[in-house]
Amino acid sequence: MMQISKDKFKLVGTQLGEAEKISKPSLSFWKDVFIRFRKNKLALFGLVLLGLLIFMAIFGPYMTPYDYASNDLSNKNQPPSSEHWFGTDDLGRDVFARTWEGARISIFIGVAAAVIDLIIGVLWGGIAGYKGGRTDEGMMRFADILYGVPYLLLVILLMVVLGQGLSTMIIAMSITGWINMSRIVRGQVLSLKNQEYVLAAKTLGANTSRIMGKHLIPNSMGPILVTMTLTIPSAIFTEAFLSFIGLGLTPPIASWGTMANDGLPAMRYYPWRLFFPATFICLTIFAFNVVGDGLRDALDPRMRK
Amino acid sequence: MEKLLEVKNLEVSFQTYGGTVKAVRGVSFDLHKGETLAIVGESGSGKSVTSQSIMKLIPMPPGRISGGQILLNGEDIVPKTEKQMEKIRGKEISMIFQDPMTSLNPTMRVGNQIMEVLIKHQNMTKTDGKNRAIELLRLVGIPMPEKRVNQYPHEFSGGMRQRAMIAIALAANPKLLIADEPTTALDVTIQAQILELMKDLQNKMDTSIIFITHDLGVVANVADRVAVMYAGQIVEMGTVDEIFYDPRHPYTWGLLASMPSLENDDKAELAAIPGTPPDLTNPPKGDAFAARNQYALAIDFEEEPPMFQISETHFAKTWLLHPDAPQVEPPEAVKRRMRQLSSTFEKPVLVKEGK
Amino acid sequence: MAEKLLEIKNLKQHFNVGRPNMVKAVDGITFDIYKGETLGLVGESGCGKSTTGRTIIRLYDATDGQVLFEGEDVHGKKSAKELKKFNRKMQMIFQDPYASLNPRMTVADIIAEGIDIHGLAKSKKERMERVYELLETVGLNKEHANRYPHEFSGGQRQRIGIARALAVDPDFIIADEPISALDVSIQAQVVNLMKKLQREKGLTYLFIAHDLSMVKYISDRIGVMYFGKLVELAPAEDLYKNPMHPYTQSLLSAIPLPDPETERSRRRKSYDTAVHNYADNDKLEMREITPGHFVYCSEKEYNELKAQYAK
Amino acid sequence: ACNGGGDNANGGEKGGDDGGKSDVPQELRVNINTEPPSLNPGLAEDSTSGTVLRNVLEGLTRINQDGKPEKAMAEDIKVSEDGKTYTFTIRDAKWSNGDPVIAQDFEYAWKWALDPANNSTYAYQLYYLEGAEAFNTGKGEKDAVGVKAIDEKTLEVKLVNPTPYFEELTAFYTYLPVNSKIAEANPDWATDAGENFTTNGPFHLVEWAHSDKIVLEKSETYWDAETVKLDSIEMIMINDPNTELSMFDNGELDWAGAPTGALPTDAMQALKDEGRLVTQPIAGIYNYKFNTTVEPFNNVNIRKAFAHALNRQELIDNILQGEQLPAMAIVPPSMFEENEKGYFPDNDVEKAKEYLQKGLEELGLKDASELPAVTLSYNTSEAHQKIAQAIQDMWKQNLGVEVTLDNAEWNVFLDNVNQMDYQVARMGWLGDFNDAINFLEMYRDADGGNNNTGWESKEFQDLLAKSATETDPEARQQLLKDAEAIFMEDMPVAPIYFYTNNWVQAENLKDVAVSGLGDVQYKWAYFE
Amino acid sequence: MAKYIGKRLVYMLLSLWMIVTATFFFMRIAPGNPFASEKKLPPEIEANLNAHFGLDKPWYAQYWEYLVRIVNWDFGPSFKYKSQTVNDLINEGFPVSFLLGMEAIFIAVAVGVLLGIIAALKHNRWPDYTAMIVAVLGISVPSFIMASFLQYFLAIKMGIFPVARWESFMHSVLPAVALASTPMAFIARLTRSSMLEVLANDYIKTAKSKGLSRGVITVKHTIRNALLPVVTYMGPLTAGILTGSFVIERIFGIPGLGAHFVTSINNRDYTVIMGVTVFYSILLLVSILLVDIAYGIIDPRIKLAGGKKGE
Ligand SMILES: Nc1ncnc2c1ncn2[C@@H]1O[C@H](COP(=O)(O)OP(=O)(O)OP(=O)(O)O)[C@@H](O)[C@H]1O
Ligand SMILES: Nc1ncnc2c1ncn2[C@@H]1O[C@H](COP(=O)(O)OP(=O)(O)OP(=O)(O)O)[C@@H](O)[C@H]1O
Ligand SMILES: [Mg+2]
Ligand SMILES: [Mg+2]
Repeated sequence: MMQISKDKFKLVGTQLGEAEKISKPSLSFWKDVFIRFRKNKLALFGLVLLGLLIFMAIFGPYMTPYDYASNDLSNKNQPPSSEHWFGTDDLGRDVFARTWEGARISIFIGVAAAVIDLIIGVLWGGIAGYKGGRTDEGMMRFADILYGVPYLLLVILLMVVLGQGLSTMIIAMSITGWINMSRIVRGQVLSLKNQEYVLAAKTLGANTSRIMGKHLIPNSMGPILVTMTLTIPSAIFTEAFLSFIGLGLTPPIASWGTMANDGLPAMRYYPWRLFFPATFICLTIFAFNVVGDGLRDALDPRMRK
Repeated sequence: MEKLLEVKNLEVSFQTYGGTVKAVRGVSFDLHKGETLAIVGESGSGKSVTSQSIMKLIPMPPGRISGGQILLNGEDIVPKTEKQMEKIRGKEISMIFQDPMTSLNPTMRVGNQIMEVLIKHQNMTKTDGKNRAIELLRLVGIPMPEKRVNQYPHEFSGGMRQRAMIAIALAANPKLLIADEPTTALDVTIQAQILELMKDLQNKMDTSIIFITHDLGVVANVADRVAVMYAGQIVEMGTVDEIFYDPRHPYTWGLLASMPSLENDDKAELAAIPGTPPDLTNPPKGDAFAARNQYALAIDFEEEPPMFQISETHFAKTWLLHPDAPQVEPPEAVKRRMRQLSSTFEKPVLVKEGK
Repeated sequence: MAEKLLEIKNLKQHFNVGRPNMVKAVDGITFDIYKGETLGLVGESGCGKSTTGRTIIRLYDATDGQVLFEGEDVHGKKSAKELKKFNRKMQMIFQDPYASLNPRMTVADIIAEGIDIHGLAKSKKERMERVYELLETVGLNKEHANRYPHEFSGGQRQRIGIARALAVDPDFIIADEPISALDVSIQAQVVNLMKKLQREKGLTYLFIAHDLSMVKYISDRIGVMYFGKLVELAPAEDLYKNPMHPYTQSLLSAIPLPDPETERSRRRKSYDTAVHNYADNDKLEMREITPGHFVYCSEKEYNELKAQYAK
Repeated sequence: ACNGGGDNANGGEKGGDDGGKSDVPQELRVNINTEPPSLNPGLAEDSTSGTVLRNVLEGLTRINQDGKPEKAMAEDIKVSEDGKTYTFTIRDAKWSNGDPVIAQDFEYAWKWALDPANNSTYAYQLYYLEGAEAFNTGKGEKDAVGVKAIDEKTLEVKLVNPTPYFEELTAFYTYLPVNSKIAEANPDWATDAGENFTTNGPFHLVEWAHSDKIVLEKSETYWDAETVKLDSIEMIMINDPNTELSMFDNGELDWAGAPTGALPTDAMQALKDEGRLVTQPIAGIYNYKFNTTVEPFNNVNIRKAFAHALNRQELIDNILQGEQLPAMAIVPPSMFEENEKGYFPDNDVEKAKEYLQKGLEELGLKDASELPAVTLSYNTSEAHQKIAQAIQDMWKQNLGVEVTLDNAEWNVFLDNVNQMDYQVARMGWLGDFNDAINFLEMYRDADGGNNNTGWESKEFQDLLAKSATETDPEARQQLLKDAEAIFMEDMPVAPIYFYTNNWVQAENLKDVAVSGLGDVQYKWAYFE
Repeated sequence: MAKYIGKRLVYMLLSLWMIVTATFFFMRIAPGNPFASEKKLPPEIEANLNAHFGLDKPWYAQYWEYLVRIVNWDFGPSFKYKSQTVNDLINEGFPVSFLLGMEAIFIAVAVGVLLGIIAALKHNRWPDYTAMIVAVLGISVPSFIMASFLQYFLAIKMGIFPVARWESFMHSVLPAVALASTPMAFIARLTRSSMLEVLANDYIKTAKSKGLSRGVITVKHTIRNALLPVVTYMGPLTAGILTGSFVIERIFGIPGLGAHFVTSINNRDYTVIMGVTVFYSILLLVSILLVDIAYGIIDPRIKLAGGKKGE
């Protein structure tokens, strides 16, 4: 048996300071989110990618002497070269300049539509789910009805009333876009509203808006974020579709969607006209998706181990 | 008595974002045929991980059995593959989980969930399986089993669900039944019924049981022997009488003292164990319990205590049993229940060096 | 006896009224709670204990009956202001320490929620001071304020829940199984804390649980519920020594004790409603058998019990 | 017919390459783009329906391979002195069910189309007949309409004015006959293929799968069946130019592009380089109308400046790529040969600037930047959009005028144009028959249905009125030319280009006749 | 159950009526009319036409007429396609769209669920990453690009499939795949996340403890429970896919119903707009109802009557 000095066997009792301590340092919320986010390599990559895309959307158009809207018919359909990095389109416009000009529109439309969907969808679904009963029934039936009315008709009316333009476009996008979000939020709220922490807030006298804002919505963040990242591509494509049938943006404004639409028939002859916008759409959506997933995890304090 | 199970120096860890959680840190015990071993200890002390390791049910990754052996009938199951384990699970060893609400598949009829085991391990046909399932439900005391086999779990009450779980666990006549807090979610009257039922079945089938709980009342009721766990280690082990009437480890004292007594009108403050259990990602140096231990010795903060043997069957892992340690008085509530047991050695014997 | 803080009169709470799956969760119960006492409420799972508690605090609108708090009807029509006042006086501690704290709020925000709602702090600083004070009261420290609930153990969480309830200085706290989800060594911590707070602040508790030994320890009087009905109500000691209703007897006989010898010899009594042999015209109600000891029974049973315990 | 935007064609299934000479399968597969809205000649109003009808029904005349009317159902045609009465003798011909083709079939068909109860939108094509307009607009009697079957073989037609192109008109689809016996018994005879759909043309209608395909087969009862070599024609409906060309390249179609379908513009260059592209001018014009009632286009010099500042050839070479003709006149060169050159030179920037200067002065403005905001409207189509973008750029470069584009959905666009709620708007016009009047008439009255410019000129009106009664073709031609000159002087419309048809066809496919109006006939077609 | 469905049917009729009403008025407010063309009609003819199609009547009369038509399931003649009634249009177009849609749904569900399962079972390993990259591609490549790519590479370059048209099974493969790609990606993501959730459930551990093999556990215990979110998503999707896609039909020259949704509006073909809207809405409402019923079948805890999850 190992020899141990006797004084080690002195009774010292509890050392509680130790016991109640939590070994991890305390961090501010956002710092903590950032640390968790950083651990997710894929999400980090997505963020960097998104940063690059946004950087290019802001500065890309200035990196080339060409203007996205000026025609140069004699130089139409040029393949990528040192002159025109991404080639030119059928009006001889520089695809590089147009791609980044288009990035502004597409990313803006995607994000704006997602944000509007978020606001309306969260409010609508949140209220429906929280109030329940007849209110819920009525609000959800309204969503069904909106789903049933021909979308194009709504858009045409909107264009007539508001005139063509970016803001009309975004409204057109959100007119039914929020429905999906509201369904998701409603489902979440239904399952959360009887949680004990919500009841606790109620017994403290919290009103509906407080319960929604502080308890229900923050805890539905995961599915909300995922839905939002899926809204972005659908907004980008809806813009392309509406432009295609003539309800979208007026040229020469470029967007990735319209560029891809224009480039599609040229796929066999001038593939770069499709390749660049399509690739950047994919990259952007990929980036939003992985960032969204990363954010969902990072925003959840429970993931902090 | 024949040894059915022998766990030697088991170590299990989990890889998490925050680092490696050493959930089980060198646990050894054995189990005889027909015997009930209760494992007690507070939340997070590694009871479930230990028991699930025996069936290799811990999720891998992130979990890993990083050391030790688990001998079932003398055969080590640690190196076995998933395929080989499928033959052992349900047939040799089966398990009842803590929460009857979530441990049954909500979208599958109860009968089918029982029949699965029969079809897999006893090669029964569907009709035979169903008849046997009805029989099993009757055996665990569910009224009108013919009707109940076709119902879904949500149509059962909590107690009935737990009985159904027991029926599943017993379906293949296992040699070892692991019950992981099978009554924690139930109220006392139903808990008592379930405990009686398990004892009954054990008598009939001579099964060995590992019973995990943190309710000492339940332990007193069911166990032959008791292992007390703290922070991934067994800190005291002995027969029920030894643990209840001659506990030696200060954590065991704490547990016993913190329970109010029904007989007693004493409204003095309960002897709570202060503080919270240690973080197993980096377990404290020395005795993991030291910080919360009102009997902590200086050495507890430096050296892990070795295991001392108090009788043939009684072991405790505390420096207080060291010959140099001061004599301490256990709390009042414990002192009251202490009695001299005949089997106790004259002096505790050191059996294993601390690390 | 002391003055009545709360009077519950023939309270009923039925769910899904008018549908085939109607549940009479609480079916006409009557009792009083006195200032400064702890009333324990026990009964098997699903017998309506939580529903009783929640209906008292107005989380549900009562189907029928009255709850009088300091003589005022809790369920009567109230202005937002009156409601707020009432919300401050009555608070609740929940069963599940994991589900009762919003995982996305810091401990400080959780505890300060009541302070924010009722505007009890004039400045940010005052608010935080109050939070620190509450943390100390429940045995936690300042450092914990900026952390998230998941970083705490069950016992600590339950203490946070208690701090949240205390933040608005209530007179009356409903504790719905505050210890059932905790393990034994932690249970004692919470119970000790609750007792301490009661001593210091003169709080009144309705303590709901299904574990009789802990309830007996903390309560002055105990009510036993069975299927939405209160079947027995008596001072804690008295109830334990002289359980009169057969269901209470069965409940007591089922509590496992940490003593192997008594366990080996214990006989469990089971309860079967058939033992009452009630006739159709029997009038069932709470009747006082010995002073302060009420049992839900028929006239005939009353006489029998009376005879038995009259000594 | 009108021309909205790009269209395209679809194809058949078999990828039949030609083997020997004589045993080449005579099965043609073409794309007709869309479902024909109606195969009742009285109701048809679009080129797709026209394409099918022309090949299954035969009128009094037929436009031959040289683009001239030749006698078809009519064996003989007599015109009265004053050019107002036509007497047609019907040849011995049979409907596909064996019924003889009789004069009454024509009388019935024309009166049916004119009957207001039948809501034919193309009935005005028959307004050349006496009493037709009155009957159609509910002001006259059916019996007063100037068409009459004297007997089974003789059809007498009375016209309002001497109409030199009337013979040609009788080949148009609104003038096609219907089997009066069948049609009287079954008002819905034309809604599906089947025994009710009797034909007197080179082909039968054997299958009509709506929105999918139409199958024609050679008619054995056709009077000139000997000439017809194709055994069958499969007309599929595919509305995507890329798919159409892909199917052609894959051997699933024998023809891709105009007039029944369309070619993707991006493929034009490649097709031209490969030498596969066939181009043929047609009587049609693409122009930009000015709203002469609003600033600044109420000023003729401004209008002229805008019209002169266009580089039409560049537009054609780079965007349209279909060898279209630059239009500096309003009547296609197929009618007025000298219009190949037009009234002014293309891309005359100097002149444009002069006009602009003059116009600005007249408006009291210092420079172009003071012009009211100019919006160029067009309806949704890739081609219109590209042209608009190019022209927007030209006006900016050449005149320094910033123009905004306004793209609207077809119905909204038409609504705006009809209500004169525009400044500059794209419009196309395709001739229905081979006569200059077709391109001038619509500008007669400011509030006339298809004018839309708000422009009106007394002189112009007089000249047109005179031409209507002029029986001498030469003199009439001159009157119309003078009218055009007046129109061009005021320039309420900036002409841009004259249409061409572009297509690719299977190498061994011969003698598909595409007329100067862009009408296609398969009567003479064959595979060699 | 029958009562529940009955109640839902009443709601459906109500919703349908509101859709019809909204569509009717929106349609009439929208500028343009069915007879608009570059060559303007003489006013008398236009008046004649309006009278013929009843467009000269006051709006309430027209509205009533539409309602009567819908009730009789006779949508009247198409304004543009004079040889067909709207019923013809639907009767001919729908079977094609339906077949194509079913094929697409089958592909989307089969491949999507499979990818999701593989990803979940191999969580955080390469099959997971691969499956999710495929899913993100599916989401980020719109169907019109997908369609053209498939057409170009598989039909023109490799000649495996025909370029276009609707004739045989081989003809349907490319459009079905193009149509399926986006929903497939959605379903894959949904399945993955719900699979992961289900796999973390206790009853999966129970199943394992029975000694069941991985395959059996996946098939019998996991998929069914993981499919609930997929089923929810299937509601609106089914209606959308079964009624065809404008873009896909155009590119592949398929005579389906989808084109009418766009062209009828461009043509202001009022009767067709009304017909397809009613048809689509019924499909939509029915599929939402079916989803709710399917929910109850997949998850026995969900009581249709209450629509509330058990426990
Ligand atoms: N999958 C896992 N990943 C990471 N850590 C785990 C995992 N499972 C268990 N642990 C950790 O292992 C330790 C022991 O857990 P275990 O579940 O065995 O405790 P227990 O004694 O059964 O507690 P309880 O009484 O609450 O059931 C805990 O600290 C726990 O956090
Ligand atoms: N919102 C509700 N809708 C319908 N039934 C309910 C609702 N809440 C509770 N119940 C039912 O009311 C009865 C009483 O429930 P309650 O939660 O009050 O029991 P309890 O005594 O607190 O049980 P436990 O000990 O399990 O907490 C139960 O049968 C329960 O299913
Ligand atoms: Mg456990
Ligand atoms: Mg409860």
